[in-house]
Amino acid sequence: MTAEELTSKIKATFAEKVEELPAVTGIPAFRVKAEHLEEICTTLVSDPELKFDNLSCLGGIDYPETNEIGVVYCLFSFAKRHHLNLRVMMPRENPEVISVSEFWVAANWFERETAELFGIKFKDHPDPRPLLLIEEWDEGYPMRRDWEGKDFIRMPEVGQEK
Amino acid sequence: MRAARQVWSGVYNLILGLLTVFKHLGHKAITLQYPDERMPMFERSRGVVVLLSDPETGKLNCTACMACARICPVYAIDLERSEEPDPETKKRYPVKFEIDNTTCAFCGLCEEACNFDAIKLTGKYEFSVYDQKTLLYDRDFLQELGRDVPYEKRKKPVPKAKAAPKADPTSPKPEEPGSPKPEAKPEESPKESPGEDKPEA
Amino acid sequence: MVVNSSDRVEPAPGGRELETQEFVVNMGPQHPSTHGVCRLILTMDGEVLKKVVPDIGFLHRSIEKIAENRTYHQFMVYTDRIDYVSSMNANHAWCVAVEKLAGIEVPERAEYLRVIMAELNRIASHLVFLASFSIDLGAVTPFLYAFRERERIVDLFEMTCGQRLTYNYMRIGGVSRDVPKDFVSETKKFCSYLYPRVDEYEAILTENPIFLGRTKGIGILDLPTAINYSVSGPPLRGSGLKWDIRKDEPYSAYDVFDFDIPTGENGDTWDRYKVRIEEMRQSARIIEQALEGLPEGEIKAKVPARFRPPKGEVFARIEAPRGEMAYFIVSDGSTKPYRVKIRTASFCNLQALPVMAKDLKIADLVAIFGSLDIILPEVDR
Amino acid sequence: MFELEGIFNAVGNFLASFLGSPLLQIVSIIAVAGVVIGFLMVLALFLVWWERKLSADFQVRIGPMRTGPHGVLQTIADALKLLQKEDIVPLTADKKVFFWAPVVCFVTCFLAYICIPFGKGLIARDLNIGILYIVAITTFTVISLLMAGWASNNKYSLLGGMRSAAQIVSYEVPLSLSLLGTVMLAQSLSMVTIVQGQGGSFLHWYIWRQPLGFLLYVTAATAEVNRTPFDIPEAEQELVAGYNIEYSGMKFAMFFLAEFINMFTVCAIAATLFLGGWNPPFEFLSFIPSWVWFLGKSLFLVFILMWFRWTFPRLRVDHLMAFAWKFLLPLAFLNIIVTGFLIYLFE
Repeated sequence: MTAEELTSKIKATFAEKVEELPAVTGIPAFRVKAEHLEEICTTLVSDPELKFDNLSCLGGIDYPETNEIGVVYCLFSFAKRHHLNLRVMMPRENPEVISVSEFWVAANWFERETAELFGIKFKDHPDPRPLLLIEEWDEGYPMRRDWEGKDFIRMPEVGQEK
Repeated sequence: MRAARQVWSGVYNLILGLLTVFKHLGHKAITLQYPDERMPMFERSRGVVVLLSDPETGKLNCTACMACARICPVYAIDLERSEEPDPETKKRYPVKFEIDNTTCAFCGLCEEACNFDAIKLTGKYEFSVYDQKTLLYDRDFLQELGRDVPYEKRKKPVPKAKAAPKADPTSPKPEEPGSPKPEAKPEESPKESPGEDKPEA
Repeated sequence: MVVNSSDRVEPAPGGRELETQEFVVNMGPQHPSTHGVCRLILTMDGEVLKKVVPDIGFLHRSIEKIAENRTYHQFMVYTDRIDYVSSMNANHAWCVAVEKLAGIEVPERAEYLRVIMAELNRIASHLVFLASFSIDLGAVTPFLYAFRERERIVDLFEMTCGQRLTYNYMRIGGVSRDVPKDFVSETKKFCSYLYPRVDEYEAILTENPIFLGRTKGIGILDLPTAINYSVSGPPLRGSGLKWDIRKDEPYSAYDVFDFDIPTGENGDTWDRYKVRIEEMRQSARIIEQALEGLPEGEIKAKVPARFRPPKGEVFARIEAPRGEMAYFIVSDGSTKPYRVKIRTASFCNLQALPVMAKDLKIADLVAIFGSLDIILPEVDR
Repeated sequence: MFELEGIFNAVGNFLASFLGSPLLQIVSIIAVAGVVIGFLMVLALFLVWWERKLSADFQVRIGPMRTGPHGVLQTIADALKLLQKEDIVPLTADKKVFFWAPVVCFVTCFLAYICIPFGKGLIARDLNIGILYIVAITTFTVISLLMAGWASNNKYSLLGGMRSAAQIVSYEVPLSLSLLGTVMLAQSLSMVTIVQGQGGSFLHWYIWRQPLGFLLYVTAATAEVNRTPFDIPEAEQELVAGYNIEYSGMKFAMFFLAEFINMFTVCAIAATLFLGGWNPPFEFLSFIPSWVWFLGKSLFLVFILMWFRWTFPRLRVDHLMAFAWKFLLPLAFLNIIVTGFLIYLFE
């Protein structure tokens, strides 16, 4: 399916549950509310025309200015050869979203990584342990934009943008 | 019958493997006896960073334009420029030029950013020391290292093709309110440096 | 000849069954066959694995955080360190992503040079795989042979860009330097030298009955599972999917070259090995074609040193030797990326290890782990 | 001229001239033991060096070069280094067993040499049950490996010890059976008689009448001494170092040297039983001393084992057992039956 077809198909299927974003270099992008995610993912996986069988990438993104934190899902379909970019935006205090690892097992580690680096809670995650950081890590969520750690030094700006 | 063929194929392939390995007996070794023999380094090899100096005057080519310090991804270059230009060469020079080899990634970006043939990555790779502090190379040491390093002086056509994208690193300088002087430098650089080099060559 | 691990000797009538106990073995972080610092927590019943839990993060350097703190040019140096066995491909992925974001046209010669370098690096990476895989299975000699050939590739790289491991060769908009004079002839020589060498490895390993016993039917990963686990690269092709981003979503100059995508049938360890061996030959074919058609011209588009891509987002992926390598970049219009998410193949491939290794022997685990060709810095980033 | 038998006889006669008979017995036993052990130690050091050099050559490397010409003194340097190392005993180890395991391993590997004929008359004791004795005594190694694996209190070494026990016990059976064919031909268990039975040209060697037996023996023997492709007890990539993972210093060196001596033992037995022992291949070559022939043949077999090691991948543990019980054992029985039938037919 081409990007335009996919965009209209998604809009038709989910109506006001999705909000179209500017395309990510050709890939249709949509913004989804956290509470609709499970329903949308179910349709994305099972719909014979969409058939998103592969989670290519999952990552967090943080916007302290607008007090938003989000999860970006890069989906791909081997069956139909099309891409889709979904994102869920939440307030930065206690962000919580459903785990998609029941749809794509690959999400398991991606979500564990995002959970510990961004502080996003993934509900019903099958294995909610920290993945990359040490077990006794208690210095906050390092990938948030405003994070300050005791060993973290912002690199000096040598002669740049003074 | 199938079992027999399987056994035969197994035996055949075992022997094939043995013979393949056996063929290598007596071949010349590909390894070297390191401290006694050394691999010749390629001209472009990126090892220790050195500062190049003018073979004629013996002065550093560096004008402390900060291009290298700015591009360095690991901020290994600590650079301070002189207040006054050198009376002989009429150029600014670095008062302090330190490269921290413990963080240097030998990426070669500084060499590419430089418009004055001042900094170069050489093929030297043996600089292990017992004390980490001695890996902080200061200006004089870097100059000493670069004394015998041959380098091709930038000729006129080269800056056009190659330095064209590189002319940009210096162009943002006008934006810098802190250092108004370098404004003139980017203009001088492609012209001046070959001009200086010609008499020497 | 295969003894089923589930075969149990029934106790004699009236006798009682011997009690056995499961025990936990820590394989790693320092272990000869974990290829870096990875810890596998194995629950074993004798020699049989009951549960495998990979524990990663020992090499976590937070490269994504570093990326937010570096300019687009500077981060090129860090991409080398994500996957140090195939730095050229990591460089390439970053270039492709940033160029897509900023809409930079890359000169044709640069694209060809990138393809040549990426494919040479793919061969080098697969040679490292072959070396470590054979040593995992106990055959030590192919290790040295593979590294002998890799040495020649690395020499070609050093000749061109000056480094042997972290090349930092590509630049946004092109490549850093043109190739030296004798690069083309040397590379051609290398390609014709490579084919018989690959045959040599195959003579030692491919049909060797011991090797077959260790790899055939071991660690089967069926296609639906592979896709669901986001497994990519040779493991995915080994499971039978004819999928290669170079062919299916061509980037750089890959659409002009003619090459085959090798696939496996069963998705076992042997198939993954065979796919990589075949890919080496195909890569050599691509290099030969690229050298033949190498156009003259510029090697770098004009990209300012204070490069500011437009505000926006990009998701770009390439086929690295280990599989799909993708960058998701969010740009806020400044010289530094706002957010970089690096999707690496090893991260997803390693996740599938427990499925493949279940109820097999500890020796099989080593073979499967080797056949996934994990690079730990790429997993932890 | 270079036959050592005369020298030893002369020394014996010289000692006999001033020692009483019982004293002579003791002194000669000690002397013989000293000579054999000394020879074996030098041989083991040589074999370690040779293996390193040979593997380097197979792998287009150089190998040790620094200590002595072409690194010949490398193993001695290594042994000295190991001697100086701290002897580490794990805290939770079974200390006594941990200590005795390498000793048992080291001692048993020498015992087989009591009845291996190094040359004409060069044999410590020509036992009339020679082969039976050797087969029995070499199995002792498994006890030491099991001891080492158990006493270290390490999961990897326990797995290694268990593996080696299973492996050696399994391979002992086809190994012994493959020797039986030769014994049937020679009608004797005595090593000397077997060698004498192969006198004359090389056509009289038992390998021509026992080709299958020879192949079976070499295969089983490779497994018996834990060498690749059968080195699963110490499989580095799986068990790190197997049973000897916790050993360091001289204890490790004892395991290490014992391994090489064991390798020479099985090769010496194969040379004696199948390749005519000390007999030259042609009559006219008999001016070359018999021990040279014996050593040459044994070292040739050692070379083959090393060649195996640097070519083949490692078997998996269950394949290994299946190979012994389902493949080697039936073939060994077949060999015995065919041999017996042919002997009955021709004699």
